[in-house]
Amino acid sequence: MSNDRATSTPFTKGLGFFVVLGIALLIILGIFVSPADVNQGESVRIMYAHVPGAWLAYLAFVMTAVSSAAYLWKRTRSLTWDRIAGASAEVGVLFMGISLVTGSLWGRLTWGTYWTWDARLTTTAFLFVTYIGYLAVRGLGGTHQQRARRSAVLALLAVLEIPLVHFSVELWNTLHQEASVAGRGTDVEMNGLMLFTLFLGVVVFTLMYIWLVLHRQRSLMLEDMLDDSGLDNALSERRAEATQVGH
Amino acid sequence: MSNAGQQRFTGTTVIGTARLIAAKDLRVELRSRVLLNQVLPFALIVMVMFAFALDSDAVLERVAPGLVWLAAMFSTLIMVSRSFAVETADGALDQLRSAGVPAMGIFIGKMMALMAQLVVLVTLLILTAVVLYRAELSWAGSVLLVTTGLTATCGLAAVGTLYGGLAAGAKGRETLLPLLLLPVVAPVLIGATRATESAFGTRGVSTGQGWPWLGLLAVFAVLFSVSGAVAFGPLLDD
Amino acid sequence: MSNAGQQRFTGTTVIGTARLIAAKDLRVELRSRVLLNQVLPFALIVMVMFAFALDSDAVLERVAPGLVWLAAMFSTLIMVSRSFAVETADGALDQLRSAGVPAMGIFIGKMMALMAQLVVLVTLLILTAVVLYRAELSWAGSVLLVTTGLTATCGLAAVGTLYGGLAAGAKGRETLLPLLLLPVVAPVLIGATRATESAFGTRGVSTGQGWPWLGLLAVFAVLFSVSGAVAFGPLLDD
Amino acid sequence: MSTVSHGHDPATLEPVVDLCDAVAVLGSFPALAGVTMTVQRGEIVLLSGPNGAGKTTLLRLCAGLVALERGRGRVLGVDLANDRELVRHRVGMIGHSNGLYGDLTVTENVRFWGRTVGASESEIDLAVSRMGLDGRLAHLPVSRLSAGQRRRTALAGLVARRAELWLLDEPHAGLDAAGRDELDSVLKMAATAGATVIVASHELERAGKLATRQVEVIAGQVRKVAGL
Amino acid sequence: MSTVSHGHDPATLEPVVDLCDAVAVLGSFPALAGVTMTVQRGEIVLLSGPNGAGKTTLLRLCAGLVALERGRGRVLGVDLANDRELVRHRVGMIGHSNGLYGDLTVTENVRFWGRTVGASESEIDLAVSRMGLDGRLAHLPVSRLSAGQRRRTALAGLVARRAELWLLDEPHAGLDAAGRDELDSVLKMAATAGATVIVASHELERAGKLATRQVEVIAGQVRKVAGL
Ligand code: HEM
Ligand SMILES: Nc1ncnc2c1ncn2[C@@H]1O[C@H](COP(=O)(O)OP(=O)(O)OP(=O)(O)O)[C@@H](O)[C@H]1O
Ligand SMILES: Nc1ncnc2c1ncn2[C@@H]1O[C@H](COP(=O)(O)OP(=O)(O)OP(=O)(O)O)[C@@H](O)[C@H]1O
Ligand SMILES: [Mg+2]
Ligand SMILES: [Mg+2]
Repeated sequence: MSNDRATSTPFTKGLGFFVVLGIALLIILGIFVSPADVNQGESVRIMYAHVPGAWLAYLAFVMTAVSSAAYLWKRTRSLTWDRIAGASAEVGVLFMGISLVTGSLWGRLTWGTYWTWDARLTTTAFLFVTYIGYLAVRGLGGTHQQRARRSAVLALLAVLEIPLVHFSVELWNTLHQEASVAGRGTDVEMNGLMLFTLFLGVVVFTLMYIWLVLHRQRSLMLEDMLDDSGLDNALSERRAEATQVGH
Repeated sequence: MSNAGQQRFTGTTVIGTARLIAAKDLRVELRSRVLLNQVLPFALIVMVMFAFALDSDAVLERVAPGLVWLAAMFSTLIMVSRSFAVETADGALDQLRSAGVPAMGIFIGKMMALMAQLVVLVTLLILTAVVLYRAELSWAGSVLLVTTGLTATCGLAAVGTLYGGLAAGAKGRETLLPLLLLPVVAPVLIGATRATESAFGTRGVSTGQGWPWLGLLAVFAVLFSVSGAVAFGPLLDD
Repeated sequence: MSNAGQQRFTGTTVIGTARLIAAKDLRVELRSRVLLNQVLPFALIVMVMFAFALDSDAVLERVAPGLVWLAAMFSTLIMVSRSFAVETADGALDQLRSAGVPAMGIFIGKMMALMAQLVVLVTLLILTAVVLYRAELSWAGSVLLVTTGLTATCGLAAVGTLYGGLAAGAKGRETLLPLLLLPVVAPVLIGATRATESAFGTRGVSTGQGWPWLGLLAVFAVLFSVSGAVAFGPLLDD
Repeated sequence: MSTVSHGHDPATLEPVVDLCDAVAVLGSFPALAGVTMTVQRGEIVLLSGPNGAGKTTLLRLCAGLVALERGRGRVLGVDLANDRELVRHRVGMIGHSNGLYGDLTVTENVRFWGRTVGASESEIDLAVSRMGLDGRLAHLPVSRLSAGQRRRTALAGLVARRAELWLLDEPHAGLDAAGRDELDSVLKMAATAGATVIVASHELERAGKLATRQVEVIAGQVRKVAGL
Repeated sequence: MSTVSHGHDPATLEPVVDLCDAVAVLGSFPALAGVTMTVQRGEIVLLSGPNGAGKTTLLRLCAGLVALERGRGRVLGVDLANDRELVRHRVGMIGHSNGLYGDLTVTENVRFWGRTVGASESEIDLAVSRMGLDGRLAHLPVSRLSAGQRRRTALAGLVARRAELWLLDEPHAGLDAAGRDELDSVLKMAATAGATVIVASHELERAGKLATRQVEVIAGQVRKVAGL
């Protein structure tokens, strides 16, 4: 029984090992090996956390939406999907937070300010808060089914904000002549090692995402199971109560 | 009474329900006059207060359209919470649900009633802005303005009703609703502001530049009207 | 039990009641975590949204302190309505009134609980602003900032509790409260903004120029604390 | 009220409520811990039992408002496990709260609830007078009524809905002697016309006179079943 | 509960409630149209009468919650026309709503209401167990209780307040048989210890057994007074 309570399996242990290894490698490559950027100098190294953070947050939120849809579809309805959705959203909020923090640090170094009221930044902040709202709705209480249904609907709506964040740059610039941000988009010239490091960052963040979601999903399941295995006990307790009253 | 058996099911259709609910909401509003006596003054105060906070004429001229929509948005917030407070005060929403009244009808009805009230409000706000800031409206500008007003209002009403229903049953709904609503309506705020700016010709923006923003508003309105109508049932259900 | 007769009246004193009510409110907050999970994100989004609506760096730098207090004000609004929703959900406020619990004690208790939560909120908002706008704080500036924060918070809590109680019994309270509160807190908004500006040194305002504004805030806080404590009884009574 | 025709095939004779070892969970608490019960068409069943026994939950389960966690359950031929939404518009339930709009008058409230199932104007008037609300009260806003008058309004709304299965949670509470008599006669007429009635109540003497059968709920289970 | 000492001078023997032609207006409706009634210390009075007669309003008048529009009224020696606030903390009233905080547990709610009059911890525990709420229920949040359990919690809060005059508006509604017995014994003990109890109720058999006297309210006036 006590083994069931752990959230790790041999697979997640192995995965955890690779994650730690990957982070170490990323730090080495990102900070010591990869070159400084022509325009941005050393500060470009922030990119290796910032960009994977944002992308993985997107992935996490899409995953939340997909599992929510799977939950809502009658044939695949299962609370497992709901827990995956919840776990994924939590990890997504974490990654989005990483991206926000690293982004504003980067902004301090390159633009001279932590925050500016650019469309990308603002929509990112909206996205972040939307998922905090999603988590708040998950925490409202009620039965598991209730929680699952409410939050699934919300997740399907919230995911629509991602294109808004992604295309905000163009949407905004086409109509509004704000100074466009240097280094934004694909016009950055990257050398091979930089590109590889970025790629590594994405891989490492992906592994980290899987690892975190697996753990979180399992611990959510244990919480639910506590309630459900609680159910058998509670049922027999409640039945016993009836016999007491009967006599 | 033999024909009553046939008649009975009219009320259970989506359209019938929507009409019933909208009529009820508007009647409650007519009795309590909350829009006129409370929301409208509130919206005006919001506009004036921000104007004060900015306190420089040059800035103000530029942000006037934004103020209209800011006020509209906050008014939506309080009107939605009022609209659902009426339903939950004595458990009527529960009762509707337990009577098997089609959720889609409830959504459409409440959204229509909210939209009707919002249209009145937004019209008055825009008129105020036109008068206060001596905006000059061309024909093309007026068309854009009216279309923008209707589309944005529709979007606000749809998303407000959807999240209002979600928060209605929850405890702490007073705080949950603004949290859910604000980040989602922000695009409406931006789109409507830009479209209004170009209708007014603020900052030398031409009218033509407003139409793409209207597209954004229309997408938003359609998206939330449809998904609201579909998702309202599952949201209310527990 | 003979000494119980003496003990009994401790709970009916103003201070005893205030402590009881404040403890109860904070316990409800601790259970529901509304401040952390809902109000705080809401306040942040309000800040971001306004900043975005203004959308020009030059303006923004100037109005950053204003954004802090704008967000604080809207948060006060929803926290007050939450605070009284807890009381009216099952008629507890009526019950308090009918139990002859001193209204002054209820006022002070609820105000204290609200203020405690607002202090947490405002602290976080100011820290955010400091980081975002690279405000550099001198010693004198910090002292001014802390004093401003406490005084303004006290004023917001006092006036919020007073009008919250007034609106609590009324129907349409969701819309009445904002209408009542907004115009009254406008001076707090302005005073706190100016004082914060001079603490931050925004627009080259010196720290010294902030203190008179603080005076205004203090007058406001004292005025509404005292009149709230006195008027709360008659207000609740109908 | 007199002619409630449900289009049932009388040959089927399936019980209106048919629960077998039904379990329902609130939060994580098994409010119903295995209920087995059948109710036939035209019966008036009294649910009794101590506070917290699960009477309200049992009524809500029959109304399709609470999920069936385990066991089997059919109401009006609808399977509760899969399509519990489908049963709702055929059931009329009145719970602890009245579901009234304070700004609308008594008649307007009753009309609203009647209209949700397309009741005609005359049916609505009939329902209002059945619960003794005609005259001065009919055009008063509900917010100005006394507790008992409000309860009567809610019951009139229920009457106007002419359901096939009536579920009433402590309907007598708050009603005066005349109101109780009116309610009882309404329920008896409904049962005679082919509806089925389940009443949860603590007023055993009163409800006992009305009911044809008593079912006692204890700790989430049905314990005693007594014919009356 | 056993020793409620009120510091009254027994020599005075003023009635606890003394109304003479009292008129009370709700909105513009004269809910009480001239009530004359006296209640002596230690009595348990049952208020009966049809819906809308004015029972709730009469109780609220005695509690100092409704203004006395005309006539004279004294409660516990306090003049209702001038200082009705002064009577409130000596009166314990329970109305149609319970006044509970859903996020707090049963004990926390009772403690809160007890503390408003400085009740000690042991008195609070006693009140909780008096209404049969000890054990599992005591530490459940009130939002998870059934209707009757919630009513019991509200009554326990009232018991913890040990008032001199108890005003109860349909206190039996929602309580099961055991709860009714518990409540009745609590009320009888309070009356024996020198408190005065007025109960509005439609359950005449039940409340009739408890009360020492019945007062019938009809259309805002006291009609019949019957010793029991
Ligand atoms: C708080 C500040 C910032 C935030 C919230 C932020 C947010 C984001 C987000 C959400 C993305 C993913 C975009 C997508 O693919 O849809 C992204 C990508 C990116 N960001 Fe940032 N960012 C910030 C600051 C910066 C700064 C200062 C720089 C560089 C000067 C920067 C450079 C990039 C680059 C190069 C990408 C990847 C390319 C792209 O898809 O646009 N970011 N950022
Ligand atoms: N949200 C909830 N979470 C957990 N338990 C709950 C919840 N709601 C009710 N319960 C429990 O479920 C049980 C059954 O409640 P129910 O309301 O069905 O009882 P009841 O028989 O109607 O009682 P009463 O006679 O008091 O109305 C109670 O013991 C109650 O404590
Ligand atoms: N706010 C109000 N405005 C006008 N009339 C009101 C208001 N509230 C109550 N009334 C009227 O006052 C009368 C007395 O109400 P009250 O609640 O005292 O009756 P009651 O005897 O307690 O009835 P019940 O047995 O139904 O509880 C009722 O006829 C009611 O219509
Ligand atoms: Mg019940
Ligand atoms: Mg009454």
